[in-house]
Amino acid sequence: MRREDDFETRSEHLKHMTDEELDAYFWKLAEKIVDPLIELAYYHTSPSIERSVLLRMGFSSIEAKEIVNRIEERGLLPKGAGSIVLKVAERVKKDYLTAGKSIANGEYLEVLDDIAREASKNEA
Amino acid sequence: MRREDDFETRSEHLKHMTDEELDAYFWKLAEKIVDPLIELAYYHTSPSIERSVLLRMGFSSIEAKEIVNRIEERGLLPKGAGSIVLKVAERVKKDYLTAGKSIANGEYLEVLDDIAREASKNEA
Amino acid sequence: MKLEKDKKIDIEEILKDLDKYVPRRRGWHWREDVGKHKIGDFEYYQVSKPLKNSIPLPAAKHFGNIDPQPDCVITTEIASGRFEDDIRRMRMAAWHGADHIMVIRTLGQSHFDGLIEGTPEGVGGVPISRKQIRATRKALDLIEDEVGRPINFHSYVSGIAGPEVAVMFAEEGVNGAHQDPQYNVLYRNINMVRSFVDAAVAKKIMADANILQIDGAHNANATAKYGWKVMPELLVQHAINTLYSRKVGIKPENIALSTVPPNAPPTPSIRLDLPYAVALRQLFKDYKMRAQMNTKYIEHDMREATVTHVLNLLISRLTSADIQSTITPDEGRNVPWHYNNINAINTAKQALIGMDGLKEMVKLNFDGELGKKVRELKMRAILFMEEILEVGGYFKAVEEGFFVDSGYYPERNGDGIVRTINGGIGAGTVYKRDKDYMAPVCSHFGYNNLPEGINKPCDLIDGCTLCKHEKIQYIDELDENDNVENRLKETVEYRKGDKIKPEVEWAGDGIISMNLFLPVDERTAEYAAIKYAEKLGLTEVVVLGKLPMHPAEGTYVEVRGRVQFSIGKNELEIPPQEEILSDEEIEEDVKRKPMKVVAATVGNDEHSVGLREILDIKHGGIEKYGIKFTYLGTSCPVEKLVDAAIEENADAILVSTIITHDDVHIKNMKKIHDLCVEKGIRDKVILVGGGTQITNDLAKSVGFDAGFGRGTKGNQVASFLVKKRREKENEENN
Amino acid sequence: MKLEKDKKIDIEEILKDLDKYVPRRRGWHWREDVGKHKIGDFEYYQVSKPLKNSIPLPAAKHFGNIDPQPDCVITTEIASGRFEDDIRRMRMAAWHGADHIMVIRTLGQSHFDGLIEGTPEGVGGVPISRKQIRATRKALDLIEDEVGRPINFHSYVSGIAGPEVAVMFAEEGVNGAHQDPQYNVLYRNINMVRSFVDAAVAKKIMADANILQIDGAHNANATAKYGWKVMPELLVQHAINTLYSRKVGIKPENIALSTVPPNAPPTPSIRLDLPYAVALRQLFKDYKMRAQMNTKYIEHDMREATVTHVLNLLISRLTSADIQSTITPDEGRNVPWHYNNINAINTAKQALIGMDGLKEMVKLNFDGELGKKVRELKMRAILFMEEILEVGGYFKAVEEGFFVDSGYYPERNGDGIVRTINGGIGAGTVYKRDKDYMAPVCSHFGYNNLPEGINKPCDLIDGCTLCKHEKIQYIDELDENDNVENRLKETVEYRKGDKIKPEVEWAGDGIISMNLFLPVDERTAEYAAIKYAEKLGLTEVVVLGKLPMHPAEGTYVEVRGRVQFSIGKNELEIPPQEEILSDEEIEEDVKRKPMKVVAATVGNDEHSVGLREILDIKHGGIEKYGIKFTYLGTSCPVEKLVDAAIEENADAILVSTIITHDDVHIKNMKKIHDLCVEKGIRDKVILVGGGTQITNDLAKSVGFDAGFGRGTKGNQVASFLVKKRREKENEENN
Ligand code: B12
Ligand code: B12
Ligand SMILES: Cc1ncc(COP(=O)(O)O)c(C=O)c1O
Ligand SMILES: Cc1ncc(COP(=O)(O)O)c(C=O)c1O
Repeated sequence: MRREDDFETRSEHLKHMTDEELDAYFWKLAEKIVDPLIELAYYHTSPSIERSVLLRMGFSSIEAKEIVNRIEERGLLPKGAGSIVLKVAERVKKDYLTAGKSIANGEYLEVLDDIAREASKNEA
Repeated sequence: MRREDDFETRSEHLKHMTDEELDAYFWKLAEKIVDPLIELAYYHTSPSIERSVLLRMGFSSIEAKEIVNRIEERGLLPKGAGSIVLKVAERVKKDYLTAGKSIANGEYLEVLDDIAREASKNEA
Repeated sequence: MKLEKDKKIDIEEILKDLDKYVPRRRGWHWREDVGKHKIGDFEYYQVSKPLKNSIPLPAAKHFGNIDPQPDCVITTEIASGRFEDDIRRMRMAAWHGADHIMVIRTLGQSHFDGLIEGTPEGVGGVPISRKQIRATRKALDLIEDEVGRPINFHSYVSGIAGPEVAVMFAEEGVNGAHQDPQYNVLYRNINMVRSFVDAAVAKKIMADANILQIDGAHNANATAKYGWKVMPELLVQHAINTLYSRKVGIKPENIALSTVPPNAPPTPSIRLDLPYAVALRQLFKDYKMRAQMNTKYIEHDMREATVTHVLNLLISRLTSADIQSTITPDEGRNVPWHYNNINAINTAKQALIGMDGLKEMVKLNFDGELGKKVRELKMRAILFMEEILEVGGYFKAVEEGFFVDSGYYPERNGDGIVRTINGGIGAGTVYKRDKDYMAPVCSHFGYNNLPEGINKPCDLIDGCTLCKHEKIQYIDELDENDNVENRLKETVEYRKGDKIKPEVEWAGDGIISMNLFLPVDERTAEYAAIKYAEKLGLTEVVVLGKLPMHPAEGTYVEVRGRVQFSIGKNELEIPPQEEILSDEEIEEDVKRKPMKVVAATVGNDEHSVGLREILDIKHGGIEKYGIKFTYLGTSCPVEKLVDAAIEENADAILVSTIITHDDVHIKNMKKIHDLCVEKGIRDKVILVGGGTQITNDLAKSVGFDAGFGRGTKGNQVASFLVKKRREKENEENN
Repeated sequence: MKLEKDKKIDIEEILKDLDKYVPRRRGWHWREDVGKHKIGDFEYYQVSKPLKNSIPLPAAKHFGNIDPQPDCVITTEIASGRFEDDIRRMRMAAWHGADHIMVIRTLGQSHFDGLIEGTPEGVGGVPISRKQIRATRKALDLIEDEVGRPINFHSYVSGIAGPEVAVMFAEEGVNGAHQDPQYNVLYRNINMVRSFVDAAVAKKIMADANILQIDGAHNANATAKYGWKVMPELLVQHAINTLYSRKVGIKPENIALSTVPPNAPPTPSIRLDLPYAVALRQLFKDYKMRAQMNTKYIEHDMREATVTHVLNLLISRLTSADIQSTITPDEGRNVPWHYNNINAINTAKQALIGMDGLKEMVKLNFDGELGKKVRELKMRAILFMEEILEVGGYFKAVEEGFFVDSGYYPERNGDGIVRTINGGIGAGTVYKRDKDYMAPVCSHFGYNNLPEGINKPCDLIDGCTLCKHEKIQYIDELDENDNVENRLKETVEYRKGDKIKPEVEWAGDGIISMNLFLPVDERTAEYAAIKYAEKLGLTEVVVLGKLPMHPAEGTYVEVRGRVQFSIGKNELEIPPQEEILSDEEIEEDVKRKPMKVVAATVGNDEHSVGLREILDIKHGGIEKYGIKFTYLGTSCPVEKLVDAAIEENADAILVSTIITHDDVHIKNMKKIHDLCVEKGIRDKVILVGGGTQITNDLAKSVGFDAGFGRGTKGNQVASFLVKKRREKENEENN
């Protein structure tokens, strides 16, 4: 889009404002722009976010990557990779670090599949 | 001479002055310092000054140097090198540039001596 | 491990036991305000705590070697591509006053979907890996102790792996980071939904780790065709990131704006930049300002870059700066070289200290143009946001190319950066969290369906790495060939051995530069300069910059090239540094047997200041020790000086000769020596020369006994005289 | 004679017929004020008439190559020792914006009792002789025409021959001069009575010739141990000379004060210098300010000198400056080199233009510290003068060592410069004028017993040289060996022949400098740097400066040395500059046969600005000529780019590669070439690379058809593409 500088006419409605009013209005608009973005972030996640959860849980970056890949493939990322790892651990009765490492190494994939199946059933 | 910074006490008499008064006083003092110097310059001359006169009369720097030396040796500088050259020219009936050049070359020294003798007679 | 001032930092030592290293502190550190404060003879208003060890500005020697440190944090950006070389550079930087070390990341890291591990070599920066960060933090911890001031370590939490990087930084004690989802969108073409979603988590982690967050708005200045036309948009970019961070939970004092004076001469830059800087500081008064210098207009010319830098620093002093970032003056021509980091730091230190307390004497004048422009900028930004909302919000605005358009908004030029909501790297990788979404860790942002009764999420896993450092997994190297150990082996002889080789980026790179004025036109000069460098034996010669002095009269050229050899320390004959006698010993000896010298500046040299410093008691000169002197004044004929020495039966002749044009200094010293020989006193009298260009070697080469250069002190000269006299006495006795 | 831009000034030609040369004008010239004024996109408040020919700042290329000239006159000081080399330097200086060329005099000239004639070589400056002045003025007259602005030529009317020098300057069209009797007294030990008496005549001659007179107070800053403590005295020195000049008859607008900000960082220099600058401008509001930069604290470090220079320029902009004098940043380390004159001029131009109109936005705040300090300085100066009068006037005060004492007056340290009324050079040579004293010339000061009826004194002699130029006597040379003709013969091959040799002072001097970072301590680095320079073949190697980066990690060293060879122009292979087709011709050809290119920044390179300038019609790119392009964005894999070229059947691939670290740019270009060969399209497709570090040679060396560097324009690329396509078509047809 191209447009000439129409500042003079376009800013008519701002000219009467005091400096304080201008500043306040600036922040009000900013808030209107930012609020929906925050809302979006609040309810969404991503592979990197989930890997960051796994890192915090004590997995290495290599493990985290593998684990998230397998969980994402099965559509389970919306549940949180951390919670899935804990679930698997519970089911296979291992501590979560061992369980997670195993997932990274390609084990317990069937457990993941189970969880995925149950989840889609729940949703339906 | 060594002295500690006694500005605070020493400047007592200036503190009540307005900015304008201070500035005016500054220039008044400057004038008191400069006036005697100007007076000195007004009534004195020097070899360089006299050479500068000769330069302005059309002599070369080499000629001017020689001429002033000869005039100074004879105590005639207080009369002005230019006026002496004119006097010599008059006496020897040459144009002053020719006369001056001759002085530079060591001619007409007797004429200079004459003028010097007359001058000292006059003074006495 | 502790650093010793006179020893190089031992990189191999740093790398040992890294798997066990725990950073000693977290979070950002501001310089300590010490209030109005006297340092040396001067009172300062805007300084911070002095350093324990530092290198002052060269001119400091005139002012008692003071090294006042400005109030604001000073940044240096380091990016050699090898962190092992960067560490040495950081140490140098800290000694000149930098306490914010920004490490630039390797070229493609923003697009790297995960963490990098090991220590591969970088391009345009270093790969930010845990090992690299940990080693660097460990080194910085040692350097902190050396300079006596906490050093902030900083890199970027951007790109497609932001949340992971944030975790690693929090774990490893990184103190500051750039984080701005808009950066990913505009300059890295990362999907915008992904960028914003990731950013919230990354910011939350930073918030809890007390990491200072800096935004990325400065990139628009560098990118835009007309840097100064994006000012309204910049206010908007700052607002979006700032408010986003705020809402995620970062404390206002940990949110910093990355702001650049958008202009440079030959524009009337201050009049354009100042209203912008003021508008920014008014609107964002609750936040911190990281003032960066303008980089857009840095060409090859270091002088030009320095002047613009100082004008940028003037803006900081006329408004405010919490962090003063420095960019190297060689930014426009290569990967910054070692010493140019230091140059930029010194420029900031020097100018900020020079302008200390400026605002006590100079006020912003809001009555005229300034006030008007400030309001106008704010209004333009407001209009920008109104239109964002009109088109349907941020994402829509990006799709419509609002950002980095080259028009002065509301003018629009239709050349903004366009990204689509479904486009870019990582598109389609964002998931809505399910009702039962759960993340059993601390510092997590967003919806988290934790079991009832759980207060601290990581109780579920018996502590997360942010609470229990020992849970962190350390990976050493993944690549057998491309790693620091291999690289270090190749340079060991330059770092620890006997070989000396010049460098500008990496140990042993062998690069030097040369400056030539060639009295020919620009094009000829360029080729002639390369030819000269090659004939002098340099390889890979590259022209760094050219400045036409006149289209026909000549051109100044800078070239760089690689030297093809190294030199061994044993090849150098370094005369041992004269050991200086104690004041008592000198006085003792002068009491034992009185000493007398004659002194003058010779020839037509009228420079007496240096010599008088050497002579006069008032200036700490040799008089202090009871040595008597006859000062023959300035422009003294050499004959007169030698005759005076004979007449006074002097022990020594002290000659000052400052002017060196056409080697008069050498010629005059030679004459004095020859005269002394001729007159038969050479054996009796000690000949000492001094002046800026005098060295001991030079003086000796013309028959003198000693020579003293720039910065000589009276005690050095007195000590030499006493020792030399003793020597002569001994000779006589034998 | 007229200068041609692309031809060197012909010194031999200048020297022809000098005996007949008459300067075309007399008197000083101020820059023309043009009021508020638009240049390019920007409005300026403090600029003067633009130049006809000039070289703008490097960054100007971003702003339409504008070269705004500040309002004030800009000085450069030139002092190579050979006026024939200085002339070339003056031409360079004028092209960068200097219009006040100060020529420094040779070392002993102040003590030379008379005029120097001929053209002997100088030391620390050139011997100021009529021939030298006339040749230089003649050259400057030509240079004036070339740049379209009058150039002020300036030297000193000091020393023991002041009145003579003044006459010669008036005769030869010198436009400005330093004249201050106090200078002779304090810094040249010339008898004080003689100095003041001479000065009156010298000043009177200057007054009538409309020569701008500058005082010598700045020397006290340079000389004093604590530059900043002499501020009260400086006000006094300025006042004495100013009032003396005024009383002799110089118009106030021709009286300028030579003033220097006395401080430099690391002191809080602005807060110390600003009150002084303000006090001065208040007291001397009727006079002109020649603001000189501080020289006292210039060490070897050019960066440091530049920063201080800019801070000094800030003082000028916060107060005022009629003349802005520049000192070269290498002042502290050698006789200033060619290009450093230009560097200093550019710093002044850049900073003054950058701070154009500063006072519209920033006001001095007299309420607090500033107002207080201004008053205090004035009072201290007043007290100084009170005490001068108390002790019996100026001469007595000098005898008592009032001047250049290192105390902050009224504090006194007892180390001032002492001269006696009967001492010094030329003592006893002053004569009281007799009653019949007479001088039959114009512009004479003082008692003059002219005959009655004479109005114009020189009527007595039918005109003096000031009225009748033809009466001036011209002396050519006095010394058979030491003269310009001989010197010129030695350098003719470098100036007019085929040989190219670097220089810094004199034609053919062969001096270059080198910059090295050595990872060792300062002392080792110094000797290692010398060794390196010697091993590279330089002789007479001298360390110019050292900057410790860290006591152990390394030292930056600059050395200079002499190259031992010269190169012939025929040794250089300079590829002919690509001739650019006209816009019409390009358009024509693209119409004849459509052209299509694919383009991207490759690898991980995100720098798109440059490429888009080459592509987009909005930025003057190739699109303008009808060339179609597919832009594949940033960080494009090379395979994708080549595949796109195949798919689109493109005529050319345009690659941008800005990052050069570890030669990625070279590697990526090579890959593209190889891929094209592999995929069988190399014959069909034209390969063009671009980026800051790309040269045509480099691109060709890796198999590309062309490479374009910094500052490329769309038309160059379009022209190349069209020509190359034609070439290919021709080849196919054969
Ligand atoms: C002050 C100064 C002046 C003053 C001198 C006043 C005075 N009474 O001394 C004035 C204004 C008169 C002046 C005049 C000129 N100067 Co001057 N001046 C300077 C300046 C700014 C500072 C010098 C100084 O005082 N430094 C401080 C002292 C403490 O340091 P120092 O001299 O190095 O002394 C130390 C050591 O060298 C050593 N040392 C020195 N002497 C001795 C002797 C002995 C026995 C020992 C043991 C040690 C020793 O110990 C000292 C203490 O640490 C320099 C530029 C600069 N920034 O360096 C130019 C400079 C020295 N001047 C220079 C020149 C050319 C001139 C002039 C011709 C004109 C001009 N360009 O200004 C005239 C000529 C004067 C003359 N006939 O000699 C040049 C010299 C270039 C060269 N290397 O050949 C310089 C470098 C400036 C330049 N680049 O043009 N100058
Ligand atoms: C703007 C900029 C950026 C922007 C780029 C935005 C964008 N969309 O382009 C941002 C902020 C994103 C950025 C990021 C980085 N940058 Co950057 N950046 C710059 C900067 C300041 C200016 C470059 C510029 O736009 N110049 C203006 C244009 C018009 O000039 P140009 O690029 O030379 O183009 C002209 C010619 O070269 C030629 N040309 C160019 N391409 C082509 C192609 C063809 C076919 C032809 C015919 C001609 C041609 O014609 C053009 C018009 O005249 C420079 C520093 C400087 N002052 O130069 C650093 C610089 C280029 N960046 C650099 C680096 C290292 C980086 C980073 C790694 C981090 C950092 N240090 O900042 C990241 C990495 C980005 C990446 N992955 O590539 C280095 C490169 C060092 C080197 N030589 O290896 C530089 C030199 C700064 C430095 N010293 O650190 N950067
Ligand atoms: C917010 C932000 N992130 C990252 C970077 C650098 O990014 P990268 O590591 O992608 O080169 C910058 C550069 O200034 C930035 O501002
Ligand atoms: C008034 C004055 N005269 C002369 C000079 C230079 O003098 P000289 O030619 O004696 O070196 C200066 C130097 O700044 C000066 O200020």
